[in-house]
Amino acid sequence: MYNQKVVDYFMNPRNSGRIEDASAIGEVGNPVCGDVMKIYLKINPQSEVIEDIKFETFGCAAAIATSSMITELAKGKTLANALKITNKDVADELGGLPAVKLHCSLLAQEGIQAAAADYYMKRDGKLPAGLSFPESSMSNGGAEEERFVSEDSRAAD
Amino acid sequence: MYNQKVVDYFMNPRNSGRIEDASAIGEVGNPVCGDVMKIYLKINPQSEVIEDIKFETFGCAAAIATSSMITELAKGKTLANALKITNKDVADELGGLPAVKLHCSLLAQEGIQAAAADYYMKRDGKLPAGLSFPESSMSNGGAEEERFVSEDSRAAD
Amino acid sequence: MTAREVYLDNSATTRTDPRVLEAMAPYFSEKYGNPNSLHKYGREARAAVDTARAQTAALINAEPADVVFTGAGSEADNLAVKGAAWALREKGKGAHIITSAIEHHAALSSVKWLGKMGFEYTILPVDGRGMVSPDALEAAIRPDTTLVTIMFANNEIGTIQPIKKLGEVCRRHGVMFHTDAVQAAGHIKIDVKELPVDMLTMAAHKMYGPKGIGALYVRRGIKLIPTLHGGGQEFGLRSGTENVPAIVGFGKAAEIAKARLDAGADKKLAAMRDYFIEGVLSKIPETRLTGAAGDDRLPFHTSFVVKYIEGEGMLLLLDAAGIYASSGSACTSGSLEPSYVLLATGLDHATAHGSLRLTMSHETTKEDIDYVLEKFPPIVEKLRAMSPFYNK
Amino acid sequence: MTAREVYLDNSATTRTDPRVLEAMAPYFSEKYGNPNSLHKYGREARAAVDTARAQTAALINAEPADVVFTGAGSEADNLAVKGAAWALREKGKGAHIITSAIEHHAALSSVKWLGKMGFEYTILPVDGRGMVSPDALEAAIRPDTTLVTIMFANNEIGTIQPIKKLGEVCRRHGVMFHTDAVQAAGHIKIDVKELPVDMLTMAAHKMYGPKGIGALYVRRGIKLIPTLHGGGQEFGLRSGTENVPAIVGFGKAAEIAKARLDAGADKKLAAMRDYFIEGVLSKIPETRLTGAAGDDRLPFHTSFVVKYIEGEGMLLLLDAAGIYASSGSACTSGSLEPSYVLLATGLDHATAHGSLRLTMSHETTKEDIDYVLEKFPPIVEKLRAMSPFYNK
Ligand SMILES: Cc1ncc(COP(=O)(O)O)c(C=O)c1O
Ligand SMILES: Cc1ncc(COP(=O)(O)O)c(C=O)c1O
Ligand code: FES
Ligand code: FES
Repeated sequence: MYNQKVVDYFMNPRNSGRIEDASAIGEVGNPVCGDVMKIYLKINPQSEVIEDIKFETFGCAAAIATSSMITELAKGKTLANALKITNKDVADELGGLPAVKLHCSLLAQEGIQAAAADYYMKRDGKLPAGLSFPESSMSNGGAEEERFVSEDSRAAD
Repeated sequence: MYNQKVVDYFMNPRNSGRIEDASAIGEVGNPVCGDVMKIYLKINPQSEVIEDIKFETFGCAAAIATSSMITELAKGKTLANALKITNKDVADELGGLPAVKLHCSLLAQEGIQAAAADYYMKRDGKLPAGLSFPESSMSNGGAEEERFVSEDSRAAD
Repeated sequence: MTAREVYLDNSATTRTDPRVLEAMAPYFSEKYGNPNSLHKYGREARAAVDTARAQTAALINAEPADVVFTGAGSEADNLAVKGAAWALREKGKGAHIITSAIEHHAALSSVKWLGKMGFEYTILPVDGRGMVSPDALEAAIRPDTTLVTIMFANNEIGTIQPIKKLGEVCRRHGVMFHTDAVQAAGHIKIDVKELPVDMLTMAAHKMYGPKGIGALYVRRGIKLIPTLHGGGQEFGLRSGTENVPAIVGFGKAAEIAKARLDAGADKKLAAMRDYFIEGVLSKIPETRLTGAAGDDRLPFHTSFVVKYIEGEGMLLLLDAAGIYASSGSACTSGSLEPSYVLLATGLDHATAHGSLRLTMSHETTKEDIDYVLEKFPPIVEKLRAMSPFYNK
Repeated sequence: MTAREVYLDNSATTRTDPRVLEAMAPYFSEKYGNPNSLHKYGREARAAVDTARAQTAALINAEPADVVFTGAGSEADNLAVKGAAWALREKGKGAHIITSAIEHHAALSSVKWLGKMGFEYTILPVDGRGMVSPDALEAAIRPDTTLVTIMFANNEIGTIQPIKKLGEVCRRHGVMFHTDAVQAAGHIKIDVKELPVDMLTMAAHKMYGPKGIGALYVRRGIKLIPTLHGGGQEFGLRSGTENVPAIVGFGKAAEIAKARLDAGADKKLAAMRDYFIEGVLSKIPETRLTGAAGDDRLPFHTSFVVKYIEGEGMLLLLDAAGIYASSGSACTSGSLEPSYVLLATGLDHATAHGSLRLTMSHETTKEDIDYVLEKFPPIVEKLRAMSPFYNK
């Protein structure tokens, strides 16, 4: 169900692991499935460029692939620019995700937001205007009795 | 579903046709399926022996096979003895019939009865004690919603 | 051994086309995965199902996502009729269903079962050719009517209904329309983009595909309540591990059928059918065609009533001659009534008992037909000679 | 290309045994008749179905006339649960059903659907090994309880229920007892003459037979209301043209399974299972077996939870190594919850997400297992290295 690029980013994860002396750490949980992602940032205090970034993810293959992709996209960007990366950007960059797996890419977007929030809180004691700790509001659709159409509806055996 | 003997008695019917100068004719209808059998008897007025017997049947293969069998069984018997032949005798003599086809053999038994009744009515103007025109009371079982078990439940296509 | 074998019971079931079997074969013991598994075996099974769904959909010009595979044509009828009736009643739309007197048991018994569950229904009559009248349908629609189910073509008498007109009546009144196209699909052109039908039933084994697989076309946006609950396969509408080989076979059979239709093979078959009908009627006196003729009849379908005798006897004697036919006089499900379909067309009981159906395939040859035309008349003669009704 | 391919998803579906396929083959394009036809093709199809019914019945020591073929295991569950519930309610016996928390969706969703139709139900909990307690069952039976449905063995965790004891409780209270034996049939000995079960579900594709065919054993005298209405095939309990090749395949698979069981092959497999479990638990720290062990576990079944990581990742990496497994952490029908079965055994969400199921077949070799034991640990290591929960 995953395309080759997703499989590659899952199989050969970019930037997985920790940064021991991270400038900031973001941790987010996916309310849909309970999965968790942690993002570690090493930020240049002058330029606010993300000089190093690593992730740890407890989640599905899509979660790991999108984690790996967002670290690649964010690395070298300023924090401000990294915050502009949406979950859609990540999914697009991976060549698309199955419908039921779109929610997974939210972890990546929110992971950066959470790390940025951690960075500003540590530095300024408050968040800059417009930035907040992410709080997802996605809900899980698909009542069982209804006709359920999806490109990938896995079923029990 | 029919055994070889039934098929033989159907394919090569014994005593089918009419007797133009019959001593008696019996005609019976099967209340279950609407099928009809006619039996022609040539009876020796002294001995009451059935000297010739023929049948005409509008019915299924089992009806034709049982018609053909009862004419064979009855031929040469006295009327009184022929009247002792039951539909079960006929079915047994044929080596058995499928469950749904048991009712067909009733035509044969009742055909003889009807012909005998015709004979006595013509001769005496009344029936001897104990003989009546046959009236079957078989009913068709198997309500559709119920579990229906039969060795041969043919179904629609 | 008989000189020749002529299988003329294609309305009952068809021979699986060897190309279909070949397409299915790898999915038993090589690519045997469950399409719901994530691994390689599962993915190749899923891909096969996707391809087959597209092929099956293409036969009726539908979108793949609008085709649901079921375990039989009967099951698709049950799902359509019960699934829509329950769903529409739940929405408060009403609980009145309309059907016809000559539906297959799968639809008719579903409607009658719903009758026990508090639904009401109307059974429309048919004329002597087995046709449902669009006007009669219109007159039967009530404010609480939610669903109409009328078959595309009849299995016993081959009559093709005026589906477009019937569907238009339903559209006009905002009533859902299901048609059982088990006998029609693959044999005549069907285009759900042109026809006003909401649901349409097919079965692979009536079109040179395997047994045990049906399909229901469900127009986008229609919600059904499943009749088979479980793991949620087939868009949640038909649970149970997908029957991958059979689905693949359906797809292949649909592909072949479409190519045949595009090549006009149905026209050729219809010409042979008319030659056959003509031959039977001219060689056997006091015999008539049941159902409609010409374009209103399935191209592979012939059916007759032969007066003074019964179907079973004809079947057995034909069988002995290597000719394999069927009869509406046979008991259906242990009942001994003659076919309700024939009775609905106005035949009396005795005449209906003399019914015979001879349904061709694309493998039937003119030599086969001529063989039947040679063997059949003396068989009728033999049986008539035993009949108390026949005036020799 | 991978060095080796090891299919370990036999709880999802099995490879059709080539002998089974060979038995089925003639019924597609040679002996393709409809068993309800009177002619030669019909008769040979009927004879084949009769033989297969006898073979299938023999596997569980039942009478042939007590086995009904359906289009899937799921369908047999639906027929048993809904068919009995409706029939018993119609007779005024009550409308309360008891089931367990770890049933397959086919049974569980059927029960829940009946809940919407005015029935009441109780869902029994299970212990840490996935066992239903006969005492808890007895306590849950009410005067209006008509039906209990509890599976023979679980698909996700391999636990075999104390069916005899559960059945005895039902007998004592005059309650009908259905068991879903889809995972058990053909793999462990089942004798319906000894077991107090009234209905029992099987599916061919879980025992080296074809997909798309299930069977329901129904003890003599039990009346069910059919869930699929139509032509009245299968004793009126499952309408639809019989899937002759699949039925023949079921019969052959049952015959082979019976011979294997008689030869004690299940014992051999159980020994390999224990070697496998032992290997996984010793090579991968912080991993546990889910479900029961020893004689209370299906002989071909292993299942684990691996802490700190999720199932899907393991599946994909195993897949890349040619090892085909499954996971209860996968979404079932689009839901993203971890398996309700694992949660019912008391696992927390995060741990349940780390589930992996490796189910063997009779073709699995010790070399296959050793290959898995070599490849699996580094895969876990790799994923754990990415986990925020794992303490390196
Ligand atoms: C018109 C029609 N509808 C439905 C069916 C049911 O199909 P199946 O027997 O494959 O379930 C048939 C044939 O049996 C049919 O002829
Ligand atoms: C325990 C159990 N019951 C029922 C089923 C349903 O069988 P099927 O998918 O063949 O309908 C399965 C497998 O899918 C199962 O494992
Ligand atoms: S399912 Fe949880 S992140 Fe993908
Ligand atoms: S069915 Fe009428 S006599 Fe046999």
